[in-house]
Order: sequence, then structure tokens, then C-alpha cells
Amino acid sequence: MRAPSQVTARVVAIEPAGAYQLLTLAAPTVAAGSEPGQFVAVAVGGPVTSMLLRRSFALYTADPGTGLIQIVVAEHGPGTAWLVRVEPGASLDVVGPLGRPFRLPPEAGTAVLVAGGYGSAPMFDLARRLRAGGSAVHMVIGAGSAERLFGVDEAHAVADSVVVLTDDGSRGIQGLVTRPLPQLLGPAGASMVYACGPMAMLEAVGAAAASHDVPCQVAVEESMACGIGVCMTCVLPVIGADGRTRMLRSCVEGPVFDAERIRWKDVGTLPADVLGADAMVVH
Amino acid sequence: MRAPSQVTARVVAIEPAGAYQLLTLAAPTVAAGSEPGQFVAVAVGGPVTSMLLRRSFALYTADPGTGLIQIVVAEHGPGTAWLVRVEPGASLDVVGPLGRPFRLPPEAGTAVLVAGGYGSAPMFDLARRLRAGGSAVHMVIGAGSAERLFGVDEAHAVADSVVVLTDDGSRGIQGLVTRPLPQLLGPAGASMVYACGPMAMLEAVGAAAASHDVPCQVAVEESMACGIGVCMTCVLPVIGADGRTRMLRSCVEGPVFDAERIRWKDVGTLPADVLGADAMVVH
Amino acid sequence: METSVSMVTSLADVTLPNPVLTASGCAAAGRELAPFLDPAELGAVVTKSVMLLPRSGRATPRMAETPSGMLNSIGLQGPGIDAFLAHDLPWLAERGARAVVSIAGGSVGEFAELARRLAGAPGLAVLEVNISCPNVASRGQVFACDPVAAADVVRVVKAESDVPVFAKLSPDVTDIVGIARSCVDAGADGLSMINTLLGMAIDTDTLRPVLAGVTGGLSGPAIRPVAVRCVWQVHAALPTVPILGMGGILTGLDALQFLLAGASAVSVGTAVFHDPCAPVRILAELRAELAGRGFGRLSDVVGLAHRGLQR
Amino acid sequence: METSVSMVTSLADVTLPNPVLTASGCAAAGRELAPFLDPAELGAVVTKSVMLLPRSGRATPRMAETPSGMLNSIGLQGPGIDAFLAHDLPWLAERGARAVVSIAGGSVGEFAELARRLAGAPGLAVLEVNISCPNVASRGQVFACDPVAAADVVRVVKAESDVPVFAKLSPDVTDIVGIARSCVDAGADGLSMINTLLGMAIDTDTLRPVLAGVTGGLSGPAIRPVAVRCVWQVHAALPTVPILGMGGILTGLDALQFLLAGASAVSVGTAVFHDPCAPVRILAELRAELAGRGFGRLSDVVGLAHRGLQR
Ligand SMILES: Cc1cc2nc3c(=O)[nH]c(=O)nc-3n(C[C@H](O)[C@H](O)[C@H](O)COP(=O)(O)OP(=O)(O)OC[C@H]3O[C@@H](n4cnc5c(N)ncnc54)[C@H](O)[C@@H]3O)c2cc1C
Ligand SMILES: Cc1cc2nc3c(=O)[nH]c(=O)nc-3n(C[C@H](O)[C@H](O)[C@H](O)COP(=O)(O)OP(=O)(O)OC[C@H]3O[C@@H](n4cnc5c(N)ncnc54)[C@H](O)[C@@H]3O)c2cc1C
Ligand SMILES: Cc1cc2nc3c(=O)[nH]c(=O)nc-3n(C[C@H](O)[C@H](O)[C@H](O)COP(=O)(O)O)c2cc1C
Ligand SMILES: Cc1cc2nc3c(=O)[nH]c(=O)nc-3n(C[C@H](O)[C@H](O)[C@H](O)COP(=O)(O)O)c2cc1C
Ligand code: FES
Ligand code: FES
Repeated sequence: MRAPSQVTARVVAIEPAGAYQLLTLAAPTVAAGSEPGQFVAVAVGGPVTSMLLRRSFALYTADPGTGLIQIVVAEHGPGTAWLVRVEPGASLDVVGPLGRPFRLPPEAGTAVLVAGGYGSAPMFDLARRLRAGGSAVHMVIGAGSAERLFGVDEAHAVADSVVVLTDDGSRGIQGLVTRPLPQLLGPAGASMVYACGPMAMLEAVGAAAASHDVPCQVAVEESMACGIGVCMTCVLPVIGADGRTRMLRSCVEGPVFDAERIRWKDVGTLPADVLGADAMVVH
Repeated sequence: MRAPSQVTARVVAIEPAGAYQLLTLAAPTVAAGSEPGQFVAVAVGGPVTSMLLRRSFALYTADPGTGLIQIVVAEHGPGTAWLVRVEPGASLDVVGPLGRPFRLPPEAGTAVLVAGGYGSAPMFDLARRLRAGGSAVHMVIGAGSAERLFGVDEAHAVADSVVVLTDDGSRGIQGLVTRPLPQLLGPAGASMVYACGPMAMLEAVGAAAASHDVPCQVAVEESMACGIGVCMTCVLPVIGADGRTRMLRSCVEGPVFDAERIRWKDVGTLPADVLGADAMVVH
Repeated sequence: METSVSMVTSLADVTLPNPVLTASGCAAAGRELAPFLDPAELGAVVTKSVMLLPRSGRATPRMAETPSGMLNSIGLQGPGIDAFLAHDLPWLAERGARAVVSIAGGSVGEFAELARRLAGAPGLAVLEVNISCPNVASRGQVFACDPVAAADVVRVVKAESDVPVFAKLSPDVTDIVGIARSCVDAGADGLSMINTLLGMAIDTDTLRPVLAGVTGGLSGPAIRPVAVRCVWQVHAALPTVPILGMGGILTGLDALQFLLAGASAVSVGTAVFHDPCAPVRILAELRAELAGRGFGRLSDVVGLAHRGLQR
Repeated sequence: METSVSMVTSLADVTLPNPVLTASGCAAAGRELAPFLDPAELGAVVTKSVMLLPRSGRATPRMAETPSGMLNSIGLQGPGIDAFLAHDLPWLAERGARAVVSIAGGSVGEFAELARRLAGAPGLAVLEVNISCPNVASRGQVFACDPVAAADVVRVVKAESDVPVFAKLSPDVTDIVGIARSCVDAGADGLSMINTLLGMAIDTDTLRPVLAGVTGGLSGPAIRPVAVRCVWQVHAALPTVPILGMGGILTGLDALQFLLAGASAVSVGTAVFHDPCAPVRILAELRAELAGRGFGRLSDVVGLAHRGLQR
């Protein structure tokens, strides 16, 4: 893992990918040292923008050879609306690579990679690395509808098996990504689960993995003001090795966490047993 | 004079013109009813800009036939920096035509048109209208240096004589635009003067005209927040027909004023004899 | 579907066809906006604060653009109440526009006199008492900075007035709820919030303040979070007092924030400089947003963000 | 030419190599910025306000972006003074960075205890007393809203402290000069201005406040005109009191506005979120702007905009 840097990245290409835009950026220092699960933070809106805060995107690819990185952008609010309209040749101010990546297993095994929507972006490089380490990889890719699936074809190229699901049945099986998990995690099944997608999905995948006693890493998506660990906006309650819950910064202590460590039901609240919650009463 | 409207104008062309950018915009309702000396107010910075206020530009051309208007933009601060970088095909939010135009003389005579920098923009249409009404037109065009002159060639096409001056002598005569005025305004000289340019120049031209007893209209440039007469930011002390000085709005009561009505030395101050200045003491 | 939302609202006992108004000082007396919108289509036109005598206003520069906002230091330039009554108010009345007339005085007596002169004027729907203009020579003269002075003004205006009286408050106070309460206790029928924040900018070329008046009033989207907070706090403390909310409203969703915080209507100020059609655009956007959320009546959303909030 | 500007400044009797600092809460304790800048190159690192005990901070969401600004409602999450002294301050000291340590207490006694614990700590250059955090449960607890409470805190901290004490003020007061004077009278060696403005945003989809804490602190360029005005007013009233200015500084020219208004040094806060290299970039820009204007020493511009102004 390499220290992040702030770079001016040229937009090499921008192309639609279903409901998303795939941005290819020239950012050699970011590409050089990044690992799957890390993200970049992009300044949006141009020089006289009213939008101060960077927007975060998981790295989809990062090629140290070409110095190119790719991100998959869903148009959401004004910042991403601006970003999906950049032109090739434009410059973007990018900070990265940020955050802790997915940890690879100490020894080869069978991995299930579960992704929702653009949450599949970091999964392909992860799959390649897992397979390079000798692991078998099964991918489960879901989304609300067909055009919000990202990378189904590539999944087939990098995984031993692929299950595609959509909420509305417009592609693949109708249903949620948790649906195939009992089978994939069952006896003689996976030794590890990786997941990226909406919080509710991560919670459900974590629960499925736990019920089969399979370790599960998830990449969460919390609202971030700085992305580099200085502001404390991106926290969620995470149980430490000492059994105590702390409000951890998802930008530097995540975005990848062990699913079982996250107090899912308490995200967005301040449970009384969190370290230092007692001090909140005073003031 | 037509009521202003707010329109979405397509950028038809943008091309360098010396130190300036010449923008051609499709804005039929603005083009339809405008007169020389009027201006448009353009929103800058795009949808998520931090710049709330419109930028004002004199109309250089306005063709009711094609529906096109042109403005000449000098890069100054962040708003014009954005504007000179728009691409053909882009849309601009334009309000216009605004302000009072130059008044044409009731009968033909000899007009001297004096312009500084991009202040020449409104002068060419004015010259054409004056000549169409039978007047003779002499133009004096000045600027700091050659590349800040605008429209010298066109001046030759629309005027009976043209004097070009620059402060640094890089083109034409070295000196200020007031230099040729004694001759042009002298005996058997002009019956009217029109001027547009920096305030100090307008004052000097007004003084020269006054010393020859020639009426002089000037188009002033005051900092404007709204451009449509509702905010009261763009005022300057102007003497009325009743001899009283009032703080008049240059966006709706100008930008064209009789030079002799403006209290040049008092611009940027509040002279005690301005109507209502006494009330300022209270509160 | 959209036309099925009832946009009717009221400021105290005055019913307005819709909740989008102009803001004082940002629409003059309505006339200049006529090329861009029909003043009768708005909830009301809030006129520039008028004083007893004609006023020149301050020297220029009177404005500075700031990030997502602007500073102004106009100094209440205006024709005085006589000219206003002779020319401005009748123009609005003839067009069927409702007028919220903003008055400003240098003394309690001047406020009283203004209210007296306006009593019974045709077209007058509401009196807005500007006790919070920051462009005065001394901070001590801002009535809205002191609960007693604020109450004094409200009391005399109320005594002279036959229409609802709204006190316009400044955010530049330690305790806006205290000032609000004091105005209501003195008889204010409602509150207008917020006036501009006191701010300034320095010209880094001349090395002097940009504004001739040194300090000025900060307005625009930059101040919206402060404005929403003020409306929220006052509505929480005084839930039955009608609020005319304002400060940085640029879109229908911005207006909706104010309604959800507790305002019954909103004023659109600086946005008009950006977009002269803003008030009617915002009205249309607000209507569509309400319809899209399934609300049938504007009144359903007033203060809604407070409800069901446990704290 | 540019290298010939002397950027040296001082906060009370502490000399700093240059006037650009981080802002409390926007740089943690400096470590996370190390990939982007060398903390020793800054005037100083102002650390996140530390309290006596570890604190969890508030529930999320803790932030909302607003036009040219943001709201935060962190609730002073932090490790407590023991961990700070064990891990954070030494890290800065080892790197040769000067530390302005910000402390926050729930009571006057807690402030005193924090100052006591910090006395003599290596690397500590200045104590910044955060009496103005808006993210507290009740407005009544903001010491900086009350001149007496503010003075009480300053007095006890000053008594325990062997470094200059700067009181950090809130702009959310009717009379910031009064609070400033009260702090100085109680022994404050200087003033930090401004903390965030109290603001809020409402989510128009959930129809509830965006922040879990309902209200939050508004920062960023949106508030810069208010911040410059506060520095201006206080410097005009107390010209010998050193001021650490802040609020929306994004560029060298923004920093220059604060210096011209009377600040001896500036803190860069929210800009770091936009641009993690901001403090060093702003320092370079400021140096170039001063050189371009022909100033040889930073101290030549401090308060310059006041001079020769007739009013
Ligand atoms: C670690 C991480 C990885 C991400 N990866 C991707 C990705 O690969 N592709 C993609 O399309 N999106 C991704 N997101 C979400 C993306 O950052 C948001 O959709 C985006 O910031 C929204 O900005 P906006 O201006 O369009 O929306 P607005 O709602 O206007 O944003 C306002 C503010 O809220 C923040 N915000 C809003 N929604 C989110 C969100 N869901 N997560 C975090 N911050 C948010 C923004 O950053 C901004 O500061 C990721 C987020 C995180 C934290
Ligand atoms: C009636 C009129 C006609 C004009 N015609 C032209 C023209 O034909 N070509 C041209 O290049 N410029 C013209 N100007 C000047 C032009 O409006 C300003 O240069 C421009 O607004 C500067 O914006 P900015 O963002 O680049 O600078 P900034 O200094 O960042 O602008 C900040 C604010 O100050 C205002 N402002 C700054 N300088 C001026 C100025 N000189 N006059 C008015 N407002 C100013 C801006 O509108 C903006 O609101 C005209 C101005 C007026 C009032
Ligand atoms: C140029 C200007 C002039 C103003 N004049 C007045 C005024 O005369 N009386 C008043 O009560 N408020 C005045 N205001 C304040 C506005 O009515 C409004 O309260 C404030 O600007 C916040 O709203 P906004 O952000 O939508 O502009 C003025 C504001 C501006 C920008
Ligand atoms: C996320 C965040 C956290 C902050 N935490 C603190 C804090 O702990 N103590 C403090 O005194 N100020 C705190 N502040 C206020 C800043 O130090 C600064 O006073 C304010 O943000 C204005 O400066 P800016 O606009 O440059 O950010 C915080 C600001 C932000 C944005
Ligand atoms: S986003 Fe700032 S600490 Fe994580
Ligand atoms: S610019 Fe607003 S009145 Fe002239």
C-alpha cells in the first residue's frame, strides 16, 4: 500500500457502460501502488465551483504499466452530474489511492465475490489477484435492473462461475444477491466472502457469511468530507479486537472492514457502549 | 426599445480578436429590438457555480434577421475567464437588451465617436445608424496597446475618418484618445460626441466636448449586481433637469448619460447635495 | 397531477395564492420585474424598505461578489414614503399584486409615522418591519440586535397598523429566539427571517475594503444554512407564529427546506439577480416537488421536518 | 524576487516561520497530512480540539455539503488528552512541527485541567481555547456566547499555561468585540477567529434534518465575508491583540484579506478537504502575491487595510 498523492489526471476516455460512465484517467502515481478496494477522491465542478468536497470512487482498474486508472461513475447528484460530462482531454484533480484494500487470503481457497450495482467495480481486479494466488473465484453480481449491472462479461472472464441477478428480473435471475449465497457458502463451499455495494446488501451478505462461518470483508460507502482521515465525518461503529466498539473512519480505517465487526443495526446511531459515548452526555 | 427578456442562447462561434474573444450567440429576441449602447447580462460559471451575479457586455452587433448577437469579451476575473472558454454549441443564459441606448440626433450632423479598448464594441452599429441618418462619422479608437484595440478595420468601413491611438505607440499615434479631439471638435467641427470606454477616458472626453460646447453622450461601466434596475448597486451621481443631483442606476437610467450631467469627480463618493444625502446622516 | 397541489398559504390572517414572494430590496417595487414575470402571479411582492424621506443611499462601490453570495451596502436608497404611496404602491395594486410593504426607520417614532401613512393604503397586504438592516452607521442602530428596541418598534407599528405586522430579524445575534419572542410579545403577527449577515471583503489590489461602506450585508445561497437554522429554531420555540423564510433560495427544493423548517411562505432575494424569472420558476419547481412527493396541500409540509423528531 | 519576502510572523511572543497554519478539526493531529505536506513547513499545526476523556463524537450523518461551504456535526470525536499527549503531540514534535493545541472542555474546571496537563509538553507552541464549538447539546454551553463565561475559561487556562493562550471565538454573537475584549481582559494573549456559524440543512427526500445532530457548523468560503468582518472589527477595537484569522481561506489572496484586516496568521480549514495540499499551496501563493505587490515583510500588511481609511 502506497501513500496517497494529489495529481492532475488527464481524462483519456469517457464512455457509457450501462447506466454508468466509465472514466479512464492518466494518473501514474495512483495507478502505481493501488490495490483492489481502494478508492480515489475527485474534485468536481471546475475552478469556480460551489462544491467544495471531493467525490469518492472505487478504483475499477489501475495499471502501473500504462499509468491509467479507471472508475465507474453513477450519476447521482450535482457532483457526479458534472463528472459524467467531462470531456476527453480535460484535467481532473485526483487524490489517491485512498483507504485500506481488501486483504488477500494467506493461502489459496475459494472466494465468493458479491457485488451490487457499481459495487462490482473493485471486484474484477480482486478476482484476478485471488486467482493469481491460486484461489477459485465465484462472482455474484446484482443490481436493480439490467442497465445497472456493471461488468457481467468481464466477470465471466475473471471468475470460475458467475451468478447474475436483478431486482426486476430484466437480466439474470430475479432476486437479491443473497439468494445464491446459501449454495455457494454451503458445505464444501467458500472459505471467504468479499462484498461491495449498498449498505443493506453488505449487511445481508455479512449475515449470510456469518451463518456459514465464512469470513467476510465488505467495502462500505459512508459520506466523506475529506477522504484522507482528518475530518471524522465518515465514521461507523466497529467492534475492535478488544471487544470495544469505536467510531472508525471508513476512509482510512476502511472502506474495507470485516463484516462481523460492523454494528450494522447501529450505523447512523450512537450506541451507548461505544468508546467515548459516555463523554457525549456532558457536552 | 424593447423590453428585455431572459433567453437561452446558443454559442454559435467564439474567436479571438486581439486581446479579446468575440462571442456570437443565437438570441433572436435580444437581437430583434436592441439599439447601440444597450447591453446584455450573461450568467457565468455553469450550473453549480459559486458566481451568482451576471456579467454585463455591450452589444457589438445585433441582427434581427439572423437572430444573432455578438459581444466582445475581455478576460478580467473568474467570470470572464470562464466565459472566454465556452465552446461553440454551448448554451448561455442571457438577459437583454438592457439599458438605454445612445440617442440619435434629431437631424443629420457630424458625429465624433470616441472609444477606448473594448469600448469600441457598440460604436460600429452606432456609426452605421448615424450615417444612415445622413450624419458624417469620425472615429477615434484608442487602447493601451495594439492588441487591445478592437475593430480598427471595421472603423474604416463605417466611418468617414478614423484616428487610432495607443498608449504605448504600438499601433497608430501614441497618446490618449483625447489628443485628436480639439481638431475634430474645433470650428466647423462635430455637432455631437459619443464615447464608450474607461471612466477616466469618458470624463476627459466629456470635458473636451464641453469645452467646445458640443453635446456628448457616454456609456458608463459601473459594477452591477442585477442589471435590471432592482438592486441599486450601479448608481452614480447625475444632475437632473431640475438641477438636483440624484444617484441614478446606470443599468436602467444609463448606461448612456449626457456627459455633462455626470458629476465625474464625485463618482464613488456621496456629495452632500445629492437628493436624499441629508437623510443618510440619521441612519 | 401537479396542478392538484393547493399552493394557498397565509401570513397571519392574510391569505396568499402561493408561498413565493420577492425579498425586500431585491425587486424594487415590482415594476422592473414586469418584463420577466407578472407580479400578480406571486404570493406577494415585498417592496424595498421605504423610509420617511428620500434617501440617496451610500457611495459606491455598493456590492462585492463572494463565494455563492454577495455583499451589498446600498444604504436604503429610496424615494421616501410620499413618492412610494403616490407611484409605487398604486402600480402594484392596479396589477392585482399583493404588496408586503417593508418599512425602515431611524427611530421608533419614524417607524410609527410610516405605519400611520401606510394605514389603509390600497394593495397593502402585510407590513414588514425592517429592524435588521445591517447597512446603518452603527451596530447600535440595528433594532433587531436588542430585544427591547425590537419590541419598541413592533409595538408602535402594530398600534398604527390595520394589516398583519411582520418583524424582520437579523441572524447576527446570540439568541434569535429571544428576539423573536420579544417581537411576538410586543404584538408582531409574524416574523421574516433572515436579513443579511454582516460581512466584508477587502480588495487585495487597492488593499482597502471593497465597499465604500466598509461592511455590508451578505446574502445568497452561502447563507442558506444559517437561514434555515434560524427558521428552525424559531419555529421550534414558537410553533404558532407564521414565518416568512428567506436567505439563499435559488430553487424549489431550497424553498421546500424553509417550509419544512417551519416557514409558511418564502422570499426570493439575491436569486433574482442571477435569474430575473427566479420567483416564478421557483414556484413552479416547488409545486412539482410537492406533487412528486404526494403532497396535496402546501400547508402539509409547513414545519414537517420537526414532526416525529425525537430529541 | 519572491524568496525575498520575509514570511516570519508571531502569535503573541511565539515566532512562527510563516503565517499559514492548519485549522482545528481540519487536520487531525497532522499525521494524515504527511503524504501531502511536511507539517514542519507550516507556520504551525493546529490540532483537533482535545477533551479530557476519549469521545465518540455524534451519530452520522455528520456532514452536509452546502453552497461554497459545508456543515459538520462531529461532536469533538477524539482520543482524550492522555492519548493525545502519548501519541499525537510527540509525533509533531519529532518532526519539528510547531503545535497549536486546541482544547475543549465541558466546564471551566475541565479547561483548567487540560491546560495543566499540557503545561510543558514538548512541541506545544500555543494553546487555542475552543470556547466556541457549535456542536454541543445546548447553545447555553457555548462559552463564547457569553462574555462572562468566556472570560472565566480564559482566566483559568491562562493561570495553568506557560505558552500564549488564544481564545477561539464564535461569530454567532451580537457583539463579537465585547466577547473579544472580555477574553483579552481575562488574560488571553490573542484571539482565533472564527469558528463555524451555526447552520442546518433539511433533506428534501427524507423531509428531516440532514445531520444526525440536527444543526451543525458552517465553514468554507461561504462564511469568509463574515470572518473577515469579525477580524476587521476586533482589530479595529483592539489593534494590539494578535489574531489568528480563519474562515473560508482557499487561496493566497484569501489569506491576504485576513492579514490586511488585522490577522497576524491564518488557519486553513475546510480547504484541506478540497485540496489536501492547500496550506502549502496557500503559503506559496501568499508569498508570491506579497512579492508582486512589493512587500518585503509579511508584517507590513497586517492590519494595513485599516490605515488611511477615513471614517
Ligand atoms: C469509498 C467510496 C467508494 C465509492 N465508489 C463509487 C463508485 O465506484 N462509483 C460511484 O458511482 N459512486 C461511488 N461512491 C459514491 C459516490 O461517492 C457518490 O455517489 C457521490 O459522492 C455523490 O456525489 P453527488 O455530488 O453526485 O451527490 P450529492 O448527494 O450532491 O453529494 C453531496 C455530498 O454528499 C456526499 N455523498 C452523497 N452520496 C454519497 C455516497 N453514496 N457515498 C459517499 N458520499 C456521498 C458527496 O461526496 C458530497 O460530498 C463511492 C463512495 C465511497 C465513500
Ligand atoms: C454596461 C456594461 C457594459 C460592459 N461591456 C463590456 C464589454 O463589452 N466587454 C467587456 O469585456 N467587458 C464589459 N463590461 C465589463 C464586464 O462586465 C466586467 O469586466 C466583468 O463583469 C468582470 O467579471 P469577472 O468575473 O471577470 O471579474 P470580477 O472582478 O471577478 O467580477 C466580480 C464582480 O464585479 C463585477 N465587475 C467587475 N468588474 C466590472 C466592470 N468593469 N464593470 C462592471 N462590473 C464589473 C462583475 O460583474 C462581478 O459581479 C461591461 C460592464 C458594464 C457594466
Ligand atoms: C441588494 C440587496 C438589498 C437589500 N435591501 C433590503 C431592504 O431594503 N430591506 C430589507 O429588509 N432587506 C433587504 N435585503 C435583504 C433581503 O431582503 C434578504 O433578507 C436577504 O438578502 C436574504 O435573502 P436572499 O439570500 O434570498 O437574498 C437586501 C438584500 C440585497 C441583496
Ligand atoms: C469538520 C470540521 C471539524 C472542526 N472541528 C473543530 C474543532 O474541533 N475545534 C475547533 O476549534 N474548530 C473546529 N472546526 C472549525 C475550524 O477550525 C474553523 O474555525 C472553521 O471551519 C472555519 O474555517 P474554514 O472555513 O477554513 O474551515 C472544525 C471545522 C470543520 C469543518
Ligand atoms: S472522510 Fe474525513 S475522516 Fe474520513
Ligand atoms: S445593477 Fe441592479 S439596479 Fe442597476
